[in-house]
Amino acid sequence: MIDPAWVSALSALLFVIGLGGAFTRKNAIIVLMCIELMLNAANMQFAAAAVHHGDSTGWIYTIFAIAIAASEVAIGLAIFLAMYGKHESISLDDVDVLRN
Amino acid sequence: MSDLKTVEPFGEGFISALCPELILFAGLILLIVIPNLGSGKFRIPGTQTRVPWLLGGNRFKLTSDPRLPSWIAVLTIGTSFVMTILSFQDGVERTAIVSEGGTQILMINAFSRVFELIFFGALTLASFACMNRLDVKGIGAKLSTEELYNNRRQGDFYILMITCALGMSIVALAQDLFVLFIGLELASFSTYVLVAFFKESKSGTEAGMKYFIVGSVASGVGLYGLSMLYLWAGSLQLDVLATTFAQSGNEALPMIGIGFVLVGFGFKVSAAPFHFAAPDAYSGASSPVAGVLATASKAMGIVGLLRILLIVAAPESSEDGTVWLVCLGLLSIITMTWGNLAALGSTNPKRMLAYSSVAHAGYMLAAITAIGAWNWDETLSGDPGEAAVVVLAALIFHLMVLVAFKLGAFLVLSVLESEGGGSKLSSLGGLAKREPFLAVAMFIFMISLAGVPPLAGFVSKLLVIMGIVKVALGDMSEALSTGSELGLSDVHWVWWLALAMVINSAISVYYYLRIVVVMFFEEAEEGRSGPLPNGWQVRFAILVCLIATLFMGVASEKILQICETAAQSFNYNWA
Amino acid sequence: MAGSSGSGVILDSGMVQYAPLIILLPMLAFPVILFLGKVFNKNPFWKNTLKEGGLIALPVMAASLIISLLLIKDHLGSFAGIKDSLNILWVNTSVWDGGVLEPVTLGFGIYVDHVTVMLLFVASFLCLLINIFSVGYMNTDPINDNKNHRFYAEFVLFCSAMLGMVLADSFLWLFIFWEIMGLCSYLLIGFYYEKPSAAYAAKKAFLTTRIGDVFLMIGLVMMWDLFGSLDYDVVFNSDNIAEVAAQSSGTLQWALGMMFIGAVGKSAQFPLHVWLPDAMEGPTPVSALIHAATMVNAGLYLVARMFPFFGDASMSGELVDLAFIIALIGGITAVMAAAIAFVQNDLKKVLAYSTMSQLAYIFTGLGCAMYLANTLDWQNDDGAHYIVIVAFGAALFHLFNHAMAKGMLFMASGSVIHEVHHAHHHLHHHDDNGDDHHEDDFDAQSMDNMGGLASKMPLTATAMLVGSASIMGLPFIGGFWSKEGIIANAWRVAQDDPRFLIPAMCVLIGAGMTGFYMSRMWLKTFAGKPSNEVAAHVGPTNTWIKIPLFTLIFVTLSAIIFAGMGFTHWAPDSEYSFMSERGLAEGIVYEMKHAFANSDSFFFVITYVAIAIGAILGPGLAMSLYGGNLAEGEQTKPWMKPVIRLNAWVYARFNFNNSSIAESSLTRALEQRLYIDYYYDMAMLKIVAAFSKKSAEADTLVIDGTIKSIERGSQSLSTLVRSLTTGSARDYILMISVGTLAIFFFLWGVA
Amino acid sequence: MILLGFVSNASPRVREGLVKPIRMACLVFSLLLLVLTTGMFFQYFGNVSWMDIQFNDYEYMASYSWIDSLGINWTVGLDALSFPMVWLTTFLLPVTIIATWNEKYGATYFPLLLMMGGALIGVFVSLDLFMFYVFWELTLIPMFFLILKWGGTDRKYAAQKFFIYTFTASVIMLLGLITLFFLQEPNTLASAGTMTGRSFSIPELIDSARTANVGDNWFLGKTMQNILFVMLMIGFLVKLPAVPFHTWLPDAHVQAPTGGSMLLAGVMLKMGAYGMFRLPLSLFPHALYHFQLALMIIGMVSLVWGAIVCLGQTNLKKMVAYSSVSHMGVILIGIATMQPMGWAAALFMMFAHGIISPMLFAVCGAFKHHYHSMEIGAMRGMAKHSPWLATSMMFAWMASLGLPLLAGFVAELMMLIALWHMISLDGWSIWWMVGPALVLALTAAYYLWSMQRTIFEGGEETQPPASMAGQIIPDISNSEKFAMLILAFFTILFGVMPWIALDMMDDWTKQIFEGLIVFVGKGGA
Repeated sequence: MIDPAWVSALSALLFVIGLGGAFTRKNAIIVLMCIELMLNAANMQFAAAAVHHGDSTGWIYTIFAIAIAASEVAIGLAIFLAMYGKHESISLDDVDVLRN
Repeated sequence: MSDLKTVEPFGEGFISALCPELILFAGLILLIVIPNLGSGKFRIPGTQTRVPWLLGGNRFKLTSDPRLPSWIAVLTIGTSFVMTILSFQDGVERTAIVSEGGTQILMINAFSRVFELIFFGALTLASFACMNRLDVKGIGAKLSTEELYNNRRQGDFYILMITCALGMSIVALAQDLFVLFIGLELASFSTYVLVAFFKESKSGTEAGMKYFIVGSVASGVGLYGLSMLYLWAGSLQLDVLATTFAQSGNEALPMIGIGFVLVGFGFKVSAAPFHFAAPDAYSGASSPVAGVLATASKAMGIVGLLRILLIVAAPESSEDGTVWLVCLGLLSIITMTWGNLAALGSTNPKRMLAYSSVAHAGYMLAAITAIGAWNWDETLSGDPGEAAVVVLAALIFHLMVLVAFKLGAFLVLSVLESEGGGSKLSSLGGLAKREPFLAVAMFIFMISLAGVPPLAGFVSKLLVIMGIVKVALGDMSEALSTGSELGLSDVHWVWWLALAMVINSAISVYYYLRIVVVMFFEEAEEGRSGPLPNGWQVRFAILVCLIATLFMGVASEKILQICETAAQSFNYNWA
Repeated sequence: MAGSSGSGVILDSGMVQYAPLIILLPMLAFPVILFLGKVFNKNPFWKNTLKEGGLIALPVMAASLIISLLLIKDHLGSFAGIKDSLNILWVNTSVWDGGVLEPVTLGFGIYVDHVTVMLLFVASFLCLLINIFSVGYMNTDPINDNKNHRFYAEFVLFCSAMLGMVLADSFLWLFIFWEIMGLCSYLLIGFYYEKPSAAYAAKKAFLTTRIGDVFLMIGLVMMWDLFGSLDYDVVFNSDNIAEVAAQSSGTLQWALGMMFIGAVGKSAQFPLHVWLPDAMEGPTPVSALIHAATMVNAGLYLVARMFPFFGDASMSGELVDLAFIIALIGGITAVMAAAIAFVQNDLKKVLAYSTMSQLAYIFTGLGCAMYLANTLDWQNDDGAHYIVIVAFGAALFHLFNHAMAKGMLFMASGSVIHEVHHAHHHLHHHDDNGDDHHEDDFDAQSMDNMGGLASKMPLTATAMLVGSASIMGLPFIGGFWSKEGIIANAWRVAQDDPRFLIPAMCVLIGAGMTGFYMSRMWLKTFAGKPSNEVAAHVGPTNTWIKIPLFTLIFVTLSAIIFAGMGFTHWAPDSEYSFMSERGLAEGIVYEMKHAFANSDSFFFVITYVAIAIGAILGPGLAMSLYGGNLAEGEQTKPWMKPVIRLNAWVYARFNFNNSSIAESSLTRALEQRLYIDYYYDMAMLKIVAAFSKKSAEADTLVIDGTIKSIERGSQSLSTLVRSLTTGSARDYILMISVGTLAIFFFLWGVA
Repeated sequence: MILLGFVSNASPRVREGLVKPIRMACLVFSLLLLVLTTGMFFQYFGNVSWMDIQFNDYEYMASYSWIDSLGINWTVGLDALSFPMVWLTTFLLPVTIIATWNEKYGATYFPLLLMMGGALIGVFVSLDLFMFYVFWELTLIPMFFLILKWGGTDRKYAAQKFFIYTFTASVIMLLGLITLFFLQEPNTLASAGTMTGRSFSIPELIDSARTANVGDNWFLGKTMQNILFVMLMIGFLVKLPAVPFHTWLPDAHVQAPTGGSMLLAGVMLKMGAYGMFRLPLSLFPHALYHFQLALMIIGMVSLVWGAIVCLGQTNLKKMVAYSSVSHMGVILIGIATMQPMGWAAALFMMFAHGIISPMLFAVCGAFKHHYHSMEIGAMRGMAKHSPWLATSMMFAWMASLGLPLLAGFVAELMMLIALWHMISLDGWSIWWMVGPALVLALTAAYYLWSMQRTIFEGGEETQPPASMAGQIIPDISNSEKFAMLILAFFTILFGVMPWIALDMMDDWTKQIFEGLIVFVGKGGA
């Protein structure tokens, strides 16, 4: 079995990629995907920790977190759709009516 | 430590213990069902027999009333509010909802109940005010009032309000950080949608998008922090975490984990530099929703911060002061100064209120910093709990009264918004002539926000400053009374937070007064001189806020006692 | 609460309990006249019968005079001074004296001694006479119609203040009434407020005296600190003076010096003299009363009040410098004012400079007396005692003589101006209603427009003649007696202290100059031929004006009687009684002998030199330049004929062309008042006003500017901060990441 | 009676179209208050001897608990320090109402004045720090509106500046108060709060300070005294206002309506001085000595700078405003002399200036009203067509420049005596005397200068400003006349018989001086 530490390391990597992606990419969908990456990083960490501690709640946390991520995507996509309808763009940089 | 009553889910006493939350749940169901009641018939498959099952079809007259969902929501949240108040009647019974294994999931005590009061109060008022607020004209679509009323989204809006309330109350009750997180996400998702609710407008969708995407990043960071904590402690139970932290809290893992969680909550309370989406969201969202964000949602973030900082990373568990103290102190100063400075030049009243809300977050962070600083010097060992209770009570009181005048201010703006204004300072012009009641109310809210006595805002700010000063001075008074010579260098540095606070309040007066000046002494904009849109509900809500602002300023004694009880029940080591 | 205690009334004299009435009556008349005047303005009864308040003021002043006279009667005998007959606690507080809290009281009371009595008589007597004069002068000039209530109200207020100042029992109350006099002077100079020159003069008068008053106030404060009180009782107490002398006689000298500056301002001495000539913008009765006879004497009175300090044995020799300064200022002013008077053509201005000059004489006299008192062991040595008392007395006597004579001169000049004005009006405006007085450039005060009036206005001319003679110090008349004393004493002191040679020379030369300009004035006005048509049509004056002139001629002429009665010995609050023990006739003889046949050859010479300069050289020169015979057919009173004839003779025989002198730069400088006013004005404008303008700008730009720039700074900071909210969600996420990283590294470092 | 503050706050608020009854009601109400306080002076209500009030003792004291957990009580009382100020406030209220009888929007204006008066009385009667602060800030609100609604052209700026400036200073003062609050020994004072263990009660604080200031011991220690002193003084100095914190005042005054100016100058500025006496002076004797020089310098600078700037003004009201700055310098110097006499002088100055300055501003207001301009020299020969206004102006000006037998003189004289006494006693340089001396002359200069160009001159053709060419210029209205007469009467009354008010002030300053300095047993620290 893989040492949970490696999983943690991977999740840290994922998290950094996610966070980095979130503020470097313009496309809202890709940013959403990066956020999903961050959530998944957390999920992996939970899973690894559950294994590490031999504690089943970690798995429950993971499942819940996946559910949260799923609803987040749903809401996100809905909002993006609405936004596209009005702004005709899903580039984060183009949408800046509200500022200052 | 008073008696702790434990209740298992759906066990004995469950319903009475979680009465307000269950009411909310029931209300949620009703809200989904009732507006859909109609002449709908169900065709039994294979036959032509249609059994009326009352769902769908042509709605009944009553159920098609566009105001029905709001009434249901108001009644639901209002009832929860009343039930919460009632639970204070003979002191809140301390009740824990435990899992089968005996781990505490939710905890009902004065602290959580007081926060529920804040949430429910804000949401009730907001829902009530929205009752005749949704008929927005001019924002994007050219929908008539009737069309809007018939819009099914009426129901959706209030469903989101109730889920928001539900999520928030879970945050207040949670004893497990993950449960807290789930509640937080529930409430957050609701608010994301509420912010973006006016998808017919550019700004509505944009605000929703920004709030959503930035919020998601923040909660992603927070969740990752939680996972780190879990990795370190093997549990996210608050008490377990606290015990573990006391043993090995100085390691990198829990530190960084806590730091990341801080980011998640920091976004909710809109602390700098996590506040950026807030002004956009506030100005894009409808005013009552913005009001909810500025009050209830902020209070929710504060609960999270309190839990994580004061229970988990409790100062009493570390040896010489708290590690996050400097960090939070800096954050608080940056936040309050940033907020005030930004508000100074803002010409959009909603953005201005948003920035002012950022500044208020700074004040609250300062208060939390003060609590963390209580045992800074071992030579002056006072009674730390006493000081902490004072600050915490002040903080709770502050959040409470904030509902009155911050939400009130947003509601006044919402009336203007109904005629398409509210996003420019000049649209407030001539308000005193158009509707003196609103102008006077707004004036009271503004000077209360600025902290002018004898209004609630003054008392709350005073209390926070008092708390900070008390902590900063420790028990210097004792040393002084024995004749020792102490100077400013003997005062803990959190005292300077108090100074920053008062100076910031002084700055803030400038922009609050500007609104007053515009309302009273500038002419109305072109085409805005007529009477304002009708709607007694929103005015009633404003009136309630107004009375609360005045009442909690002049006669704060009773409420202060409640806050004190709540503060004491937050951590039983202090009582 | 009301912590006043009216107790402590010591009744040494039956009259003194009524003394406050002397002050109170006119003070109460002030609002009465003002309000009645306001209400009944233009009412015929008020205007014609009550003379717009003049006939309310008159009985009040008469009552004051009567009470004063009764009070004086009680004190004519040997010293029966009443100190603190009444005590009202005015301010009641305490000071920390480095260990104990000492109670402090500032109270009001009445203090009467010979100096008081002398000045009280002068003040109340002249107030009444000038009141009578005013009725004749003010109410007959249409320009004053419907305004006279203001005049009379301010007039009585002034009288009240003057009498109060004289009667007050402490330097504090002296100062208080002193200031109120200043106010009245201000108001009355500005009576014709529409004239910018009057407004300017009023302001100048108040400001200039105010500068002196500031020093006076500081002097008072210093003195208070030394004695813990300002009551005459306390500060004149020999023991107290000795105590102060032991500690800090230098401070006392400074305090007295400061107070002297106040006196300089009030009595219009160099360098604070500039206001007095301008003050002639006021109505002539005002000039007569305030700026010649009474208020300007306040400074002298103040200095005279300092006598006990100089005279106290414990201060012996300590205050010599101050005495010198007093004498010096007097000497300088005497010559300077006289020189300026040479070239004045305005009748009243000549008199104003004459006033300045004569007051300067008195200052010199006082300074010398102070010097003598301070150096001689006069309290034990009888000879020295006599010298000191007479020196002091001479100065006070000159004050008396000058007040009477100058009051008369001003009234007479007023009557001249009045009639010239009327004549002018009659000649030039007989066809319109007579309201417009300012339309043409005719100056009724200019001597160039007069001449030969001796025949037209005999009484006035007589009064003028007597007054001038008194001021000039013609032998046997009025001021002669006192002036000789002053000159003699100046030289006596100069023998002792060579520094005093300067004032001594000054007063001697000044005597001659006085002779010149006074003669010039009289001659230009009354002798010679009328200089124009107007002067030829001047008529005699009215009865109201005649009464005071007549009275004063007698008072002035009877100076010899006062001298004979021992006025000079009595006035300095000595133990001498008013009627000298020698009796009147013997006294007069004694005075004569003393003056003209002094046993001391030095003083014998000085006397005759002074007479030669003042009574022969000065007038002689004037006669050779001005005047001449009256116009054909004009007759004058017999007693003036010799003067006119003498003048005609001298004028015919010795007339010379003085144009080279008249056009010299010195004359121009004198015409410009030695440029002193000019430089003062420049200093005000260029330095004070400019500096204050700059300060006002600095206040707006720097102090308020700091506030404003803070405001602007925070606004621009706000813009900066808000510009960070770019509107792009990416940047927001970036900021969150930055924050996260910051926290990450911070906590990483901590852990 | 003690709930004066409350009562007048509850006075009728906005009623459109009911100007006359409201105006009358306000007048009657304020007159009632005046009768009440005057009655108190003459001891009609209870047996009060204003002369025998011991240090830290109060008459008509009443206390009700307000917020127990914090130790906040509704405590009010009067002593010889506060009573004259309360009387002054109640006196000025009806006078102001009368003087501005025809102000527009009367239905809101007069109640606002009353509210202002209520708040001011509240400041003076409070014996609880919290209450004191509440009323302190409460005074801002009516004044803010008075300036905003009835002010001049630049009123928005002025009102905001006024509000923010003084608010900033007072929040710093508030922090000082709170710090002081928590430096008390916990649970020692009778009215300590249940939650905080400390009390806001001023009498109890002063008592404990007095007990603690013994020998070498100082209440809270020297350093803390100094720190707190500075923090409190910031609030008071700005309110006073002292140079360099004075720039809000000219703006506020120039823009404020007459009634607002009258109350602002008459009473509101005195709040600063009152606060100094009530708190820092009573609590921190060491700091007082420590900062004596600083106070003296600030006082001198205010005095001289105010006067110099006055001379450079061309706006009548601005000049009067700066003269207030100058006069407030007198108060500071009086305090800095550390002499009971100097303190009494400062108290009397507060009182006298409180009568004189409303008259100054009433004159300014009438001037503005008549000539639509405040420029000195825009209008000359006023005496000709407006003799009442001219007389009032001259009287007020003379009173303000310290003419003897008018109220201001007594204070100035006492201040000078005390100052010189201090100079010679403590060996200060005599150059300190130059400032007041200079100002005595400068004050005369600027007042006379302005009179020369307004009342006097004009000649045959009195010059109304160009904007008023051809109009007949009326004299001041009867109500204005009446108000001026009352003010003038009291100026004379307190000038001739200063003891009416001065005796109790003297008594009080002696008490406080004994209580603080003599009790400690030394003259300095």
